[in-house]
Amino acid sequence: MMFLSLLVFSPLLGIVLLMFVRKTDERMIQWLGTAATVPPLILALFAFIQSGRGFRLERLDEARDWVRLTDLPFFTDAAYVIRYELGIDGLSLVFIVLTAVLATLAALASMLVKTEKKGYFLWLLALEIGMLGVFSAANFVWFFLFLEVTLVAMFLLVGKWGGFERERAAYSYLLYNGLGSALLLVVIAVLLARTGTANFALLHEMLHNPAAEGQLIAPLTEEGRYWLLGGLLLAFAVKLPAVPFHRWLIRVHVEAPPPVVMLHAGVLLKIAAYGMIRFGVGLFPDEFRSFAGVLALFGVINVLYGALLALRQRELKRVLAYSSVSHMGVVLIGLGALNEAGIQGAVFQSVAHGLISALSFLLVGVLTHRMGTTDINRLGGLTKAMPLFSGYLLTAALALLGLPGLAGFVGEFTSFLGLFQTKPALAAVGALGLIFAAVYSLKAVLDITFGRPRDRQEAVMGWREPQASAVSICEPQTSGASLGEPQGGVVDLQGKEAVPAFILVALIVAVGVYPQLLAAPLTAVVETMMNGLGG
Amino acid sequence: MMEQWLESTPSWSNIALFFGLGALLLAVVLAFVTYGILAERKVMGFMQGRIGPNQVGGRFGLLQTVADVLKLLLKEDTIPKAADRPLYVLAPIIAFVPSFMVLAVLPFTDAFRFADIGVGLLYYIAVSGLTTVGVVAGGWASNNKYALLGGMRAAAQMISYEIPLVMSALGVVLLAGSMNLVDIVAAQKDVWFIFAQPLAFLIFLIAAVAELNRTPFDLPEAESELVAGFHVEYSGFRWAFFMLAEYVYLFAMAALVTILFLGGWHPVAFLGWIPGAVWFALKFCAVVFVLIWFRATFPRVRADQLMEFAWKVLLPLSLVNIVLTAVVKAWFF
Amino acid sequence: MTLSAYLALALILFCIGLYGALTKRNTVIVLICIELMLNAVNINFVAFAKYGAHPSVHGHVFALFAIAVAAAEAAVGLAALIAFYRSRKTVQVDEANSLKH
Amino acid sequence: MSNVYANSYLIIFVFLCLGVLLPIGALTAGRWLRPHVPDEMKATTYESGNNPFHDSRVQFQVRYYLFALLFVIFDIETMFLYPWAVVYDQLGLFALVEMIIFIVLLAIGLIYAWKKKVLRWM
Amino acid sequence: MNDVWQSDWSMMAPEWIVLAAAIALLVIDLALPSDRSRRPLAWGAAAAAALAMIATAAMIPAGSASILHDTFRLDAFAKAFKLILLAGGALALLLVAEWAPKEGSPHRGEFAYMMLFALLGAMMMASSGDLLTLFVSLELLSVSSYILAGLRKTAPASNEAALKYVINGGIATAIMLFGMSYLFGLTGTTNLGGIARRLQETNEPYMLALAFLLLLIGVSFKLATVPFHMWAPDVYEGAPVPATAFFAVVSKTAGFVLLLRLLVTIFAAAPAEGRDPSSLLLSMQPVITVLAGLTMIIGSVVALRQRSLKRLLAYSSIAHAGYLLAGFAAMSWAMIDSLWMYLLVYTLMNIGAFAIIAHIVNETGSDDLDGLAGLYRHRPLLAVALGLFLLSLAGIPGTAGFIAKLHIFIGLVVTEPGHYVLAAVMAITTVISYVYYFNLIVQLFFRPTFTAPLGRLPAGLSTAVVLCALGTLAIGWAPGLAYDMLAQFGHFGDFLP
Repeated sequence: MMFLSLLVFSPLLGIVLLMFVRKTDERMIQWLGTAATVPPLILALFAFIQSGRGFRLERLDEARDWVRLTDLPFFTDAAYVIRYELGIDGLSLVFIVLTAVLATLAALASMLVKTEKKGYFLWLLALEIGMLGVFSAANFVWFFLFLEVTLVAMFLLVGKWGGFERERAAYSYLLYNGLGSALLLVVIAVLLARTGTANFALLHEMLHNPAAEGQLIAPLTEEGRYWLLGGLLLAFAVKLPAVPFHRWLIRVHVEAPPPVVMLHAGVLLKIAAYGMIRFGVGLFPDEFRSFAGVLALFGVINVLYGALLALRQRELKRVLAYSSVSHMGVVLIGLGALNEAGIQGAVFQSVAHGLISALSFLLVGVLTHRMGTTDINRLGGLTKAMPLFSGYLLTAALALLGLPGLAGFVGEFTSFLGLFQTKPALAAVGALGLIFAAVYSLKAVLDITFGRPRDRQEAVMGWREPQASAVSICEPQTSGASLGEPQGGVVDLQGKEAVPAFILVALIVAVGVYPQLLAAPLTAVVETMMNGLGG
Repeated sequence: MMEQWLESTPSWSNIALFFGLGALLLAVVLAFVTYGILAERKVMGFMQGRIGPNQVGGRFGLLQTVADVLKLLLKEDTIPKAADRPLYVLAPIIAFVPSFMVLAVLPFTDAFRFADIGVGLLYYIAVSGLTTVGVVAGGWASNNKYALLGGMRAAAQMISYEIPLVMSALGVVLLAGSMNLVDIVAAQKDVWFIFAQPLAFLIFLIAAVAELNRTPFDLPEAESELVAGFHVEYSGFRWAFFMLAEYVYLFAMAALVTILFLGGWHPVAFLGWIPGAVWFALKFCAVVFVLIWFRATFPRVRADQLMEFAWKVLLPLSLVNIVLTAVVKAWFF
Repeated sequence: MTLSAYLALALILFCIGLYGALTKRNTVIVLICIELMLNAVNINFVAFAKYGAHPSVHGHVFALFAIAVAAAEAAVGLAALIAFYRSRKTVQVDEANSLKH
Repeated sequence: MSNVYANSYLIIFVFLCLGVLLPIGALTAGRWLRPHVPDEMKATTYESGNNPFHDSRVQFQVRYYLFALLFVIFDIETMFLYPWAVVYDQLGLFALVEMIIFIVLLAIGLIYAWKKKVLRWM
Repeated sequence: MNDVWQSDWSMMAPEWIVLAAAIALLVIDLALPSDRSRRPLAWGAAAAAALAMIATAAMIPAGSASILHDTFRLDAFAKAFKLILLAGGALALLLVAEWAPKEGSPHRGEFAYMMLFALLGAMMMASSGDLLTLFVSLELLSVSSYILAGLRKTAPASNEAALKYVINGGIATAIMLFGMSYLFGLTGTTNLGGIARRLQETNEPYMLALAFLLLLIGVSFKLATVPFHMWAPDVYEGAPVPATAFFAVVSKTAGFVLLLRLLVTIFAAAPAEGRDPSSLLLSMQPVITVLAGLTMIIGSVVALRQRSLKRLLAYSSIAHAGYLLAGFAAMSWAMIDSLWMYLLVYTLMNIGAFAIIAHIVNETGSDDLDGLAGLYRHRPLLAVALGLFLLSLAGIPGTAGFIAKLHIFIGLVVTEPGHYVLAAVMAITTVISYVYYFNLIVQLFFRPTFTAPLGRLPAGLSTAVVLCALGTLAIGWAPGLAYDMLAQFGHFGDFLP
């Protein structure tokens, strides 16, 4: 059964084909690059549907020998064998589908990227492989391996195709996430060294089955487990990001090209949530309990901090960036609640925020393209010129603030519900953030859509998009467009752009109206985890 | 006699004794130098069809050298202002001391000898090499262009010819199986090494002449080119010590050639009733004569010829000699 | 007694050499100091070979090899120094500073 | 036997002392006997009657150093040959082969220097 | 002496091949007229190294044995590390073949065979069972290396590099030799195994500790680790690029060979002051740990400021030496395995990087960072290859560097108690190293180009680059290839005599 490998590595086909396309043939590149994201989408949807019809996902597991670190006689046969292992459950499947969907949409939205398109799509596809792999891995080493693929791909995507301060953002991303990864690697190495395996299931067995504990290569003390979990949580907190570590996120959101941010905000941030649930709750349930309070506290801080700062921003990307911080706080809150509702809420929130931020940044991309700026001060009254766009933007804002019936609501509601059950006081404080969310999202969006343009002249004349000017150093300008008028003038969403936006809105509504869509595959997983937690 | 003393426990009386004997040898050597110089002048005079010294000390000028030495003793001692004073003063001593020290290991007869060390030959070579330092130091300390050039030339020459010298002596060591000079002489009881090692002997002799800075290899002191070489600035007794060192080396080298190749004190064939000391003296005188002869007959070589001869002819030849000797010894003995 | 005297001598020589090698500016002196250190090593080897707890001829052999290697190193060192002098007209170590950042 | 050893080196030491004493004695004696009339001109460096110019410690031709290097190398090589020669009788054929290899390597070194024109004096 | 004749000389086949090739090349170089190209000589030398590698590989199945009174050992360790040394040497020789400095390359013949001599020294070191052979072969390597560093006779930088190398190397040699003399004094033998055995009976802990530290300092020179790392950047920058590659790879490998052979063999069982821990080596573990940590930190932090590519790689190699030393400091069962793995990988990725840098230096005459700018635009394949090597050096998964680093990591935390601090330092310095490696990647892919486009990669360099890139990728994605080979060495069970 090669299904999962096929799923993860199918974009590779696109990469190979792209290599043979001439650099200048941008239409072909766009077409091929987008097409390459379709096979994983089909496969992911297929798996999703099948699992909804009762297909047992364990049957998709794959394993083959990869590295045999040692065959010293005093170790058991399976010790220190790192295998290539893929395997999914409901939790991963949700994220895989999210990834596949957003990847395709991002590829569609990438038509606005004009420079070095070939390289861009190569790395975009590599990023997709990495993300799919992260969620499909059933082995810690391979999880890490795919995680680092996304690191490199993101670095290049941000650093090369980003805005004016793109390299700074890329380095910022690299350093923070590198440190997180390094910490993660230490934890992985310790686990691998002490247990002799990196497979999730085996690890779980080793750590929890008293009988299997005898097979440990070296003992894992109680204290040691706390350190391991602490390391894990810290590593993922950097990648989430929790508040003291959030600066890289702001930079990346602001500087990265919008389609890449779709994937970044949509999927990459969620890897941290996934990791916390999968490894934190999954492997160290008992120890996790004592960290729950801290997590919840950080969650609340995130929510409030992000929301308050978002209030003060006058730049749409920055508003969205801080709102991401705020929303990832909700994920932490859900985890900190440490009950079924909380964890389910965390996952919901992850998916919902993935869809919403993807929509927002899709629109940001269009906005940048049309107006050359995302500065709220310079924009206003777009409803007249771009009614469709304004509608979508408003929908995104409403989803963002958690309007019932849209996806955001389900996640936030369940998460807070979970926390109210365990730590009502914290939850009450955190809920303030939801109110702020309403304020900042509406304020920003309404200013853009209905508000009076503050500096109309400049807005229309289009002040030069920094991205274009920065690129022009490397590439002789092919058209004079970016020097004068904003490209395309003030035109509403067009067919090709409206399709992804429409799909996203549809999904947001679908999840909001029919949460069972997500809850169904999750339930079993979450229940298993709750059993691990002992209730 | 010497053997008993050597085997007695070291003590102060031993030191005194050795001191006395050493002083005796010193006297002998000084006497040799005195009359060696005279002999050289006489022989060269003879070869050039003139008389040589014949005024001071009778018809043969027997006191000529003594007078020369006295003159040197009374000469004013000048040290150039530009010179490096301590080194300038030290240089002649550095040059002289090793020349005398090497005598300690040379066995003149089986009775008349001094130190008996296993690495005698190596000791000779090592200590004699130190003189180069004195020569270079003298040339450098004088701060004079001629002197420096002479000193450098001397150093280059001495180190270049030391290699073939050492390598040719290796043939002798191979045959004798020892570096102890007494053993080497003993090994020549039947066959002198000049016959067993003719090639080595030739190389050794040539290299020895060069080491002694004598014609035809006297470039460091070539009067016509360098005024007087490394000791231009020296006068009086300081200069005398450079000269003394040179002639003591003449003594030592002649003795070494005798020991290594001419069978030391061993007699010729049936003439065993003549004492070893006489034999040694005879061979020694013969070597000294040959060296004087060289001086009278050979023209001086050019600097480039000198150096290239050492490295391109003597060195390969001595390597060949070593291999040949070793192979022959492995095959036939 | 004898042994420790030799060892002390060697140690002192070694330290002098090390001090000189690390502090002197003139490369020739530095090279000589290195030779000094190597000679201290030879004293050690020969002393141990003669008076050590387990006397053995290996010490002499080692000393011989050390001498040879020291010679080779000195030869290469001088060659490097000459080449350096030709291009920079100095033999001071601290003037060998063109390779800094 | 060890007495012979010690006495031999004692003798060498004595010779060293004698060798040092003689020049010191002779030079001291000379100091009493010889005249001492210092003069500015006497203390100048001799340059065949010309006034000395420049410092004489000039940079030397590199070939001097090259020969010095060659000397160091070959002199050390002989150091290996001597012990070998002394015990050659006891070692037999193997030592011969080994030493021939050694000498051939040495010869290659010499040929190398020759070919690279190191041995050219002028 | 009969046993000398009857020794199994075929065990030295790789050494014979290298020696014979070196001498043959020397003679050929002398005989060839001076206007003939010396390029084939370097190719020949590379072929000889490859041949010796085959010979070594052919001997893998044989058990361990020793000849010449245990001065020459052929155990799994020797074979394994000789393979790496020979691979590194052969690849570096490919660089030599294409060496084309601005002033012309009059000494390419010398370059080839001096490198072979150095390689021979390194190989002998891997096989040494005796202090004497260890020392002599180390010096063969060192002295040849000094010459290699100074081969650009008319370039002041090269002269300076050679001079610094000689001085520092000489001091280190003397220090190490001083330590060896104490070892000899304590035991009266120079055989490594013999020393180890006799040391168990000695009761001179201070002298022994002194000897250990002296040896460690001496070895740290070869490794270019703290406290003896300062020579490396200057020498790496000044030396010709192929020589730099050789130092960075072969010399470093040889240094670790020395470290293991010398310190582990001798001190693993040597008594220490006090009975706990029982072995001197273990009681010195904190010292080594601190040195490893400092090396990693200094190497990676100082590398951040470099503009010269060679200098940057020099500091990076210091950092890598720190990682390796950390693997050594762990002293786990995985120690030799992980060092072997790391060195193998390190050889591939480093030579690959140096090959491309060699091309840039050949073409532009400078090794400034700017030379990389916009390489992707006119030589995309080259840029991608260099990017791959840099990612591997940074230890990004998917490349060989990750696997090797992971192995060392595991070694660090597998012991009880684990070296968590060292592991953390290693992790953090790795992240710091991301900055300068990615800085190069930024230059490669993001920056506009200022220089004239580079010419095509010559045959030797492209061979090296292709081989290294394939190796880096293959080990990155299918580490089993390398681990299968490693398994043949039986985890170096016969390492201790």
